[in-house]
Amino acid sequence: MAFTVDEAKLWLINLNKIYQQEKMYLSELDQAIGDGDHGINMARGFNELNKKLETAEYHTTADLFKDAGMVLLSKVGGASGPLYGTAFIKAGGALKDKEEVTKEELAAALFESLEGLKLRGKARLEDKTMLDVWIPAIEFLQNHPKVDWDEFKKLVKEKMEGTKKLEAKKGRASYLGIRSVGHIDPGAASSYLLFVELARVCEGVGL
Amino acid sequence: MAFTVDEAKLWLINLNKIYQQEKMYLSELDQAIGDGDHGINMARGFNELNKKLETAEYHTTADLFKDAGMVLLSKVGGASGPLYGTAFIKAGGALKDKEEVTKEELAAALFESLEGLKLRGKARLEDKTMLDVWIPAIEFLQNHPKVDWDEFKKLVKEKMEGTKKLEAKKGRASYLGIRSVGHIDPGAASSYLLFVELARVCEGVGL
Amino acid sequence: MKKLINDPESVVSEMVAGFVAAYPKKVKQVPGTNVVVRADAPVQGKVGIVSGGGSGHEPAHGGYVGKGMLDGAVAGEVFTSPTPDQVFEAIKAVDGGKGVLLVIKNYTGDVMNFEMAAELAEVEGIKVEKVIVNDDAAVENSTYTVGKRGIAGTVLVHKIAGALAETGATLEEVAAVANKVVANLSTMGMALSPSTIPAAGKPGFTIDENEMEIGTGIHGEPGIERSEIKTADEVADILLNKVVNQLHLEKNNEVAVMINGLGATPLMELYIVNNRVSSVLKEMDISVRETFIGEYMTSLEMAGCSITLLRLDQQLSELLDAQADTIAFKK
Amino acid sequence: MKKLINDPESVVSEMVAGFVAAYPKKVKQVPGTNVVVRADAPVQGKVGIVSGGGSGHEPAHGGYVGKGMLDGAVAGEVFTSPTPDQVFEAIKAVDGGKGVLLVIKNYTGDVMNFEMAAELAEVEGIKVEKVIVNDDAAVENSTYTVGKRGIAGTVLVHKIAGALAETGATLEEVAAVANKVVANLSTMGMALSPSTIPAAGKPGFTIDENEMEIGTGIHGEPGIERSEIKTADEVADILLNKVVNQLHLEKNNEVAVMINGLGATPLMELYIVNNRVSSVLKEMDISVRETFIGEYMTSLEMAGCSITLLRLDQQLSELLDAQADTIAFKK
Ligand SMILES: Nc1ncnc2c1ncn2[C@@H]1O[C@H](COP(=O)(O)OP(=O)(O)O)[C@@H](O)[C@H]1O
Ligand SMILES: Nc1ncnc2c1ncn2[C@@H]1O[C@H](COP(=O)(O)OP(=O)(O)O)[C@@H](O)[C@H]1O
Ligand SMILES: [Mg+2]
Ligand SMILES: [Mg+2]
Ligand SMILES: [Mg+2]
Ligand SMILES: [Mg+2]
Repeated sequence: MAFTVDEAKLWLINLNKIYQQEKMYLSELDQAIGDGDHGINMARGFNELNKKLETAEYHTTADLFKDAGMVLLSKVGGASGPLYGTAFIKAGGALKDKEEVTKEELAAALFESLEGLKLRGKARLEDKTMLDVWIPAIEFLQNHPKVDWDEFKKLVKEKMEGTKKLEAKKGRASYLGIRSVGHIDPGAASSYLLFVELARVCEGVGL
Repeated sequence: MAFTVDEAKLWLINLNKIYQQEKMYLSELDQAIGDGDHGINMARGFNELNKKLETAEYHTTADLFKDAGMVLLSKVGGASGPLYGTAFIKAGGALKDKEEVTKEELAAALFESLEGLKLRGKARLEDKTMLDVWIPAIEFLQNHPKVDWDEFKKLVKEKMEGTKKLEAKKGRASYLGIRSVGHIDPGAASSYLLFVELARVCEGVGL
Repeated sequence: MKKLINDPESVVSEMVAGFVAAYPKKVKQVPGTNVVVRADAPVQGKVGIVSGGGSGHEPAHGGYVGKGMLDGAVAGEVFTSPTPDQVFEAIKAVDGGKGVLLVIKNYTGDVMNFEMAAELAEVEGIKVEKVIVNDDAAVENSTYTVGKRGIAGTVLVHKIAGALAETGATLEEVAAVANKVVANLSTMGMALSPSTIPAAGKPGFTIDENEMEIGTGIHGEPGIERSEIKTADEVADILLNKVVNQLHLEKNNEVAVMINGLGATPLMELYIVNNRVSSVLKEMDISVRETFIGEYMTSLEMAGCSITLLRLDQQLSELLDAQADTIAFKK
Repeated sequence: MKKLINDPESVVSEMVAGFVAAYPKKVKQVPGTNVVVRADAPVQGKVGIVSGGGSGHEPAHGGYVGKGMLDGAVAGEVFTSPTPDQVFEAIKAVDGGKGVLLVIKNYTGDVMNFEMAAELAEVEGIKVEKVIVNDDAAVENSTYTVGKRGIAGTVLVHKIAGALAETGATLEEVAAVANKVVANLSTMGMALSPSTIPAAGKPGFTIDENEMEIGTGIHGEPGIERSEIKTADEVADILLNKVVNQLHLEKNNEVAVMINGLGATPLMELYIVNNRVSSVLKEMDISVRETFIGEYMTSLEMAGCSITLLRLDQQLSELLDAQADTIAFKK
């Protein structure tokens, strides 16, 4: 079984639904330790992406991801826009013109995304950012030849919740210093949602 | 028995206490149909007047009233400042250099005050202003050779309360039009307090 | 009540002191008063212009003292007309020998206090003229009432009368042009939230989360009517309509527009209101010479706005365009 | 949430449209974007200066577009950094051949989006320099964190860099003077009430009737610490102290002062704050060349203020004094 452009599309379309649903939740997380727009940003960006997906046709996941990255880059804004934009553009770049993507290739592509995120945002593990979900998620995918998606979902959930105890060092939440402790990082939460939905799609095709 | 400069002073000193006490009440009346400062204005003006009275010496009620008028004029502000200021200046002018003042002379002096108020404010009976207390009050004093002060107090109270049903034609309350109905006019209330206190002082000397 | 103040009793004197300390090259205080005049007052050979009123309308009126606008501004207590002695001090401080014009907003208190000051000045031999500004379209005019209030449009009276005074015009000419502005001026306001006089400690009125007041003035007072809260476009239409009708504006008229914030309304929202105003005026073929958007005449921290239109002719246009160099209004 | 808006989704585009409609002689919009540039952009032979950020800080940044300050301003969504494509459009629209300086407030989002735009511009052969403004004294600087935020002092970076750019200076020179301003600039803010992002519908934080937040930024976010509400003088002392220490100010230093309102705080209160600030600086023998009081960099309808000091030298003083003709800042 493989991850095709249809699966990629399904992932993003479902993600849009999820971000619309969780718009207020993500914004509330951001109100606690940021400026309160994260859910609004994600919902706006993915809504635009969804519109694009409704009309455009893609032959490769690479093209789809690159385009998705461009839309997110120009519609999300804030800190998360360049980050999620970069992530998809990098993944697209890594996949070249493959029509079907194996689990290893997908993991490798997402590793490139992570490298892009690190380069762009200069954050490190435990800075209380989306990286606190991304880093363990990608590690897990790369270290498990056969992925137990339930395990994976459990892991990202744990890591997302783990940001609660951290003091922020990057992003707006860092201005709060110690007062940032006790709240889930909004970007970690949106990344958690992204990985859970990826797991669902992969499960569906038995990846 | 007569109204001397001591009685005049007592009246104003007591009035200050009353306006300090009723500052919030008068301002609340003004919040309902005006801009909410009437009690603040009266309290500020009479407080200044009180300070002046504590140090200055007066030989005639005329001088006392003229000075009181000047202080009110320069410290009350708003619509009520020029009105109360004018009232006292005119009364002072009418009393000339008399040391003792009979009831007739006092009534005549306050009639001059009323004329001053009318000239300055151009309001008429039932415009929902302090005149709705002043006009019947002065009429009563002039028409009763021997004043029944209890009757007088009843009358001014009635007239003050009577402003409730009126629609304002002058002052800030007039901008509310029909919405001004149902509220006591703040200036009528402060004038009511002024006349009640006058009655008390006059009763005390058996005027 | 949450305010950055020290003592409700001293807000006006501290405000004036902090204002004068900020702009020593532009203004000076008449000692012992809450009167602020041009640093170079009195300007010889120029008609002096004095305005003022209660405080709480900042930048009015001190912000408009300077070349091309006011010579002096008198600050009363919060929302309380200044007293005659203070106005008289302002008149004396700005009289440069050509007389003084008093620009008075039409409130009983302001009119009486400024009138008494004018009487005092005349006794001292200073020529004084008065112009009463009554631009508030919310209030009906009637011979039995005090008539319409003066609100934000007053700033344009300062601007244009001030510009003419700079040219060396006579007191009569300056008064005449001020009256011409008043005759062509109309404003209508609304509020989303009330304001609180520091010494009162609580708001002038209360208003529900889903309500607004139409036809509010600038003294924290309730408006003419209350309605359900509406969109910016609907609000703009209501206010603009009233103002356009009041002025009997017609196709090809030229106007100046002022979208004035009452205190707490973000500029963002005023721009959104102007988006509607400018497109409606365009549809009506009314041309806009200049648009002013900002806080020109406030009501402490009231949320809301007013829309002012001034119909222009050749003379008014030229005077509107003339240079002005004040703290809050520069051209 | 009570706002004069039509639709939370379209506040920015309607705002930009209403803004441009108001000032057609001063600014123009880059079609299809929320970018506003000088009416005469690109100015040939002059370094272009572009700034911007999330919306909700009006008059920043569109209000500072004009002669002597910015060439272009990019408006993101409310409190959300603008995207690289929009910033890139601004760079292209203002490049007059001498390159473009980006003035960026130090937020992760702003930095990343402007950086990506700079990368795009360099690909197209446009020379770009960046200056990161981080004047917020409330935040500790550390190599492990993102460092201090950029807040109200940014306006003085626009002013001084803009003045130097007008003289025909090179991109490197303009960037250098901007960095010099940043090195001598410090701001500290506080809030009495929060602000509400239209699309969020409720305030960014809640705060009790008797509390205030010290060290707030300009994005409706909570501050660094919460305390009992204090008097204007006490607040001024806390903010000023922090800023004076941050800059290591000494006797006989000369500064520019900005008392910035965050949105809902009346000018009256800002003047009262300045009354304290000016007298404390006088006592410290620090001389004030110029004081700016008003709403320069707001946070929607947040109540509160910030105090900015900029230490001046000969060059900065001259550039501060130079002419500027923008909508919100005129000299
Ligand atoms: N330097 C960074 N590296 C990685 N992620 C970051 C960084 N800075 C911020 N983030 C993520 O972005 C999220 C905030 O995004 P968002 O609210 O959309 O942008 P903004 O902070 O500009 O308002 C944070 O919760 C965090 O997870
Ligand atoms: N033209 C007038 N003639 C007589 N009394 C008036 C007139 N206008 C106003 N008043 C009185 O003044 C009172 C309001 O005084 P105050 O609140 O101190 O002044 P302001 O209305 O300027 O705020 C009104 O309640 C009314 O009784
Ligand atoms: Mg955010
Ligand atoms: Mg009143
Ligand atoms: Mg009043
Ligand atoms: Mg943001």
